Amino acid sequence: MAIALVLVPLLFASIAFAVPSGRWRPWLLPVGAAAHLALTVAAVQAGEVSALDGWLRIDPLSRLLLPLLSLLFFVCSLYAPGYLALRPERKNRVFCTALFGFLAMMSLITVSHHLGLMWVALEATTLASAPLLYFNHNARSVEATWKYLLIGAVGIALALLGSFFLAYAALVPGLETSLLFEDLVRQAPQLSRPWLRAAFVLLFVGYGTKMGLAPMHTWKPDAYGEAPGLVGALLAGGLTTCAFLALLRFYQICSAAGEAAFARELLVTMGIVSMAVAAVFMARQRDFKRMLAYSSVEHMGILVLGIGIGGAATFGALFHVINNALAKGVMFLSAANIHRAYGSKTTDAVAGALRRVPASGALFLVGFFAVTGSPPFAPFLSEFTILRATIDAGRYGVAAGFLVLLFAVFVGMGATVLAVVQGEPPGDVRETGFHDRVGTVAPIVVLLALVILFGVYVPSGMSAALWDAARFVEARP
Amino acid sequence: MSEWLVVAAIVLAGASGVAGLLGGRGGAAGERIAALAMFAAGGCGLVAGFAGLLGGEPGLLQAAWPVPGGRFALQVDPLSALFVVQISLIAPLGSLYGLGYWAQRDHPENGARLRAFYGLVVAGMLLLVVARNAVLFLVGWELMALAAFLTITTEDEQRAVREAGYLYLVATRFGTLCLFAMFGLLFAASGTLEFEGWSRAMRSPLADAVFVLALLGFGLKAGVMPLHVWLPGAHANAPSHVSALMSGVLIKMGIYGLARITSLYALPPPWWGHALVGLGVVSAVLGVAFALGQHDLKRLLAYHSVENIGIICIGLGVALLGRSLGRDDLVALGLAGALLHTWNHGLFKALLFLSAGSVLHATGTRDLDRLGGLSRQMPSTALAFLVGAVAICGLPPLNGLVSELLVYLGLFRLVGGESGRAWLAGALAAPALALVGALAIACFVKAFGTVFLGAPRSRATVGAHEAGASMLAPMGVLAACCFGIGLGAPLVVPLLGPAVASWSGAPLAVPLGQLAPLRSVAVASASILAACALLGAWLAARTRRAAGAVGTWDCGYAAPGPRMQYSSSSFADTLVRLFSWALRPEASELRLREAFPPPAAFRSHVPDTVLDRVLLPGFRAADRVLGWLRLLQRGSVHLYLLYVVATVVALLLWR
Amino acid sequence: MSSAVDSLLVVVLLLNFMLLGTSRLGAAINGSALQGVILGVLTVFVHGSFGARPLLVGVAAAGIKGLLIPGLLHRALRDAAIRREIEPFVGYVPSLLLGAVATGAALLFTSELPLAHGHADSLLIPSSLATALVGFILLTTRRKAITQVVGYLVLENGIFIMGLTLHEAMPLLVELGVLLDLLVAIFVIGIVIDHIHREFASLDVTRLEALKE
Amino acid sequence: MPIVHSVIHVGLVLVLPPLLLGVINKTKALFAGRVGPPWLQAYYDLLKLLRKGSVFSRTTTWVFRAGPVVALVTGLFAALLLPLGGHAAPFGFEGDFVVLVYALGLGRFFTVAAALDTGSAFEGMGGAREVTFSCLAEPALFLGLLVLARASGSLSLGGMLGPEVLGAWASDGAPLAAVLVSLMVVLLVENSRIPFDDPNTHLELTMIHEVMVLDHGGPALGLIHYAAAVKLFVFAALVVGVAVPLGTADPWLAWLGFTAALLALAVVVGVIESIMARLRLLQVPTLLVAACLLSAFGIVLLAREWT
Repeated sequence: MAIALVLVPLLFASIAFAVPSGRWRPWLLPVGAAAHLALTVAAVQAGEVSALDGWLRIDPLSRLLLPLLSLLFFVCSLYAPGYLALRPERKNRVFCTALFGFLAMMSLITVSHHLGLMWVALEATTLASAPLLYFNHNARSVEATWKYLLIGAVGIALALLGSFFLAYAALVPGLETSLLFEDLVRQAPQLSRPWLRAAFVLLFVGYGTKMGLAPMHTWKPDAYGEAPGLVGALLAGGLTTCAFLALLRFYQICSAAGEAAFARELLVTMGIVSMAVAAVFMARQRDFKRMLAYSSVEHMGILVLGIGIGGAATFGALFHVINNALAKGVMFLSAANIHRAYGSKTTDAVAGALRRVPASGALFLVGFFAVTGSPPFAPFLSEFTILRATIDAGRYGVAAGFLVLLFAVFVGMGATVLAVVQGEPPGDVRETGFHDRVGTVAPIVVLLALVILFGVYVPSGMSAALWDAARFVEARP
Repeated sequence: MSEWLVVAAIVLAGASGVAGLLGGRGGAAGERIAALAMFAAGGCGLVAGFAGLLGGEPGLLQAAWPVPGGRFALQVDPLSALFVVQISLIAPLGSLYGLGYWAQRDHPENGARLRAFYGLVVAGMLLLVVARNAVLFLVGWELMALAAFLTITTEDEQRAVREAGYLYLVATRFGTLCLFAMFGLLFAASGTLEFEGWSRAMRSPLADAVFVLALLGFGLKAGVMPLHVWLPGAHANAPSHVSALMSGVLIKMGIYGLARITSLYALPPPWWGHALVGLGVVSAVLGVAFALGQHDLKRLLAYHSVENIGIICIGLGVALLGRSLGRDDLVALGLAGALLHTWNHGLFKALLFLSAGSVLHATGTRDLDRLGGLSRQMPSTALAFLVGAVAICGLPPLNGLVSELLVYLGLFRLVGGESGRAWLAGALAAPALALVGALAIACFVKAFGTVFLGAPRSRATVGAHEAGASMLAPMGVLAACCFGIGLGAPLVVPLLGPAVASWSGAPLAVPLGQLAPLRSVAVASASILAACALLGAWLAARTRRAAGAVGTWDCGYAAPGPRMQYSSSSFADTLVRLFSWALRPEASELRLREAFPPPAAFRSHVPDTVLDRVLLPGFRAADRVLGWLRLLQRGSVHLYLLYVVATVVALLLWR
Repeated sequence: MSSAVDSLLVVVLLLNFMLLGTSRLGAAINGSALQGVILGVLTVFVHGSFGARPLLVGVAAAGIKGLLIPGLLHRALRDAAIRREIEPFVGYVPSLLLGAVATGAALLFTSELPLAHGHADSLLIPSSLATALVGFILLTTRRKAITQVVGYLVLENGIFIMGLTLHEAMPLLVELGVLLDLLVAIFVIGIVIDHIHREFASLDVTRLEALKE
Repeated sequence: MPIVHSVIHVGLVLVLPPLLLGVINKTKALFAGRVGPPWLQAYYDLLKLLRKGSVFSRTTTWVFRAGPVVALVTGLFAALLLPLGGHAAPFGFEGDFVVLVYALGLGRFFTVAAALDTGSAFEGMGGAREVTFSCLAEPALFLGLLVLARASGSLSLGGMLGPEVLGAWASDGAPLAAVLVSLMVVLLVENSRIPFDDPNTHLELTMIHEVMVLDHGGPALGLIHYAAAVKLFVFAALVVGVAVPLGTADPWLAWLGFTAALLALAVVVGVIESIMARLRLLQVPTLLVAACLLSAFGIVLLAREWT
């Protein structure tokens, strides 16, 4: 079952590569995504199953994140045909193939329990997303892709070095080294402390780079700024979630080895640093796609902070992974529509989106309220849970910092979003002939409906999965 | 039973606008459905509210709500019922007013949207007032805040509206974050997010922090002086019936919040009472001082909301002092004064905003210096504004006097009976309240005089016509309510008894009737009214055969022009100069150097000191500092790689 | 056996300094290729026995790092038609000094850490860290895109050395996965370099600074 | 018996006020060495005005007619709240001082509104000044009332100006003296007497009260003059209540004593008007603030013994 999750998208990738006509290929995406979604639902129902002698296993964490990734990809794939139809001048053969490859690797990451294999999958996602970023084929997207590749590759290399450090930490006391997650967690208490801590630092920086945590976030604004909205949604919702999952794995090993205090201190500090950097770069930001990238940096900071606080905050952080992915999806896709409608991304040329493209403008504004954690929406619940746990843990300084930075981000982001959404469309904007179509708006409405649903009613199945995952992350097996 | 009615009201109010959205652009039907639905919601709310006020033990409607930390718990206890009544009275009137003021045919593109969000604001308020769980409260709170933002920015093609909207949104978010922290602290202190679970929490050392955060969060929504920055802009730029709803009811949610949180404390430390009274005095005095300097009618009314909130805070402060000094009479008088003033202010401020709205609707301008002599073209609006003005200054026949009298009695009893430092608050607050009363009279005579009396100062008032029936009816109802409370004080004030009892936790030792001279005030108001009517009739009869229409004598001055009349800035000039230490008025200097000076114009303007002198420069300075930090992202790949390596090295060394 | 390993590792360290010192791109590519081949040989030596697994990994590593990747880079170099690295940020002599400091730091770092019984005196761990640090220096100081790729390769080689000590932890499939990833990475980077060349008519990375705050 | 006293109270309120004006003018005339208008001149003016016809400007509305009416009604109502000569006020209750001040406020609101209604620059000027100075006078009045309330321990005017004041003079005379002076200043400001405003000047730029009623004529002007007199009576009764706390030994003697004290106060006002010149308008606020500080000082003195 787990293997099928990886092979089916690869199969679709090859079909997509083979299909000659550019007009029909995009429709493969929804079909492949639907198949993957069905597989996921079946895999999650099947419960604790493992394959390839323990290498692939569906544990509580993957049971939580796999449906999220698959659902996000499915909605984005519904958006893709409408979007690609608007861009007939761009060839989409490599684009569709890379998308399916991206989905395959993401599935592999969530189910792989062998940390080396997980590393290979993550490296593959970086390579698969390179052509996605380069879809616009202009000077700026080349630069964005180059930076993304180089920083990503260096980050991933560090992660590999970290994995080797971890394996070596088992070698020092003479244990039988293995990168299998279960073995590592079993051997955790005997691992040599210095190597383990060095390993965690390297892994944190490595996978932190892929997540886009500050100060390793520098590639994010360029990459998300220049990529099409669809790719931005997938990267911000999917890839960061996988990198966060990888980080969670190593956090589990660290806490199993009794080094939780060190890991938590590191996570909380870097969480606050990321939120601060996001707040700084969000103020007076004129490009609304780069603004979304910084918002993603901020939310990664919140996730890491949540894990660092522990207890109910872990539950909050895991819930926030879901909310963040969905809310980011809404923002990126509506931003893409607005970008198409105005042909520009900066607030100098873009204004009055509510009048020009009413549906996308409204979704963009409501998405902004959701992303910044306003109550009727889901991100509020997770952020409030994290805040509650932080204060309950007596860390008033961190809680105060958390709130001040949330406010700073809101001020910065609000200025940009309101400039885009409100007012009159500038007179000289050239007529790009783009207006809201069902194909480009319905998927966003689906995502937003989910964000509102989870804000008002958390289905019992999901909250059970969340509690299992939280206990799994916290528990000492 | 009343809980179900409130739920019905919430659903009806929330859904009232949706009908309008479906009704399509020209949908006049949508308009009427929305108004009808709002009236139905108001009806349910009124029944539930009065049931809650008069009824005995409030029931608790609760259901599981599968949200982390959330529980669907509603209760209409007397304190909430009081606010439910206020919301359910003013919201329908506002929506009825909207039919005429913001008709769908005049505003096809944003009419339906405004009604939809107007309904959501009302729904949000109703929800937060009866919520008994922190998460539910916050959902209601933010629903109200965001929907209010979307109503304020209805006409977002104008730059001023956008700026006011953004300022409001940022200020509301700051308040909401303070509430997040407050509820977090309450959860940490008591382990639960349920309101009734918190009374145990109050002995913990966090109580002071909770109070400060409550003051910040709720004070900001109420518009207490240093946190009032968003209020003038938002009220001036919103459509008038939205401003009426906001200043009449929305800012009272802050007062409800303060009352609810302070009611959790059995023995609050005295500095809380002093802080609230101090803030109240500052808000009242500076609020009315700023109002005096305004040229824009709706900004003037907005600053008056700050002043009245100050009076309410003084009342609440007296109640808190009463509780910490163990004086039940102070608690009763202070709180009854505050809560009654909340009702009264809701009524006469909504009346004033609605009449200002009809002036704006008729003349198209809010600038006092271009209006004048409107009472001839708009007699009913002029009368409504006059009733509102007399009520807001707390003058006898109307309701303002009753609530201010209760607060005065609280203050005088504080000074009279107390030794120790507590009397200081009373000794400072009573004269300040008197000063505020006099300044309010000055400000509203100016407003009433420059808009409705004298000769028209510009051509703006030429085409002015009286407002339609749908706009006058709500004003009539509100004016009647003002008279009702003013003359019927002995019937209305005892209604507050249960609310005061539920706030202080113990039943009232001395009923409100004995504590405050309600019957005498009613008799006094009635007698003044009757005497004026009699003497007026006599004078009218006596001067019926007045000589023909003649120009104003004006000491025989040959050709007085309308521009020579006292304008809003000249009328308040001495007072503005008296308060110039706080107001910092700006005026264009007139330097006449040469013999025949060229024509010059004089313009004076009173900026909002807190906003324009403190916050904006502060944000600009912070922005400059951030400017340099932004250099970190200079675009070179090498630099970025260096960051990664530096982080690794730093973390390894830090280990 | 360990003496042969140490001597090969010394050659690797020397190659590091050669890479830091050279200004000709062709020499840099060949240097990294040589380093790759040595690593392939090292895989067999470190394992001690000529079993099927180390032999296969060794040959694959040598093949990919020694032949395929340098071939790609030379083709990219030929299209871009540039020969020499213009003045890097730090200059050649300071780069060498930095390389020396890096190697010293690696030695110091490993001496501080408790080593497994077999590696107490061997050069394996310090040389892997040193090579990784040299890779970083190349990445952060050179202007040409191709030199940065060489820097990345050296970094990978350093990590590969570290991988040699953990033959049980890294099953064959994962080992090959890592090498395959490296190959695809360089392939994709090659395409991007080609597009950079077409877009900017030069491979000077400092030209790529349009995206900034 | 109290019914008789209430009747006398109402009688005094209706009849006595114009006489005060007569006494003041007679005193000023005496000082200036002229004969001056007869004692009852104010009554004659009133009767003359009530019989005359009236002229109303085009720009005025019903508010113009309502001004004098409300001013008179509120003045009379305020007078009913005050205890005269130790007798209980016909309509006293706890907190009646607030209703008194705000009733006078209502009168002021409509007088100024009527002034603005004419649309002339001079009336506007008068209105602005009237409102400004009353803003400073009211806090002084309230501080005074605070001291009285604290000294007499009662919250109703009946208690504050009643017999307890006699005891209060003994125990804390200084604060009461300070309050008396500040109440005197408030009386002079509110009734536009010399140091603050000249009642019978003809230069519009210097007037406050007179300029507000420029355009009134006939019966309306009559009502205004009568209302001004009643207002003077109210403030005088307040000052007398504090200055001369009459015991209630013999009610009739109390009434006589009160009337005498009232007339004596009128003479004092006349003397002040004769020996002082009108202050520059910008000086008035400073003097009023001084009055406020005086009564505040009274409170501090009172507070000395309980803290």
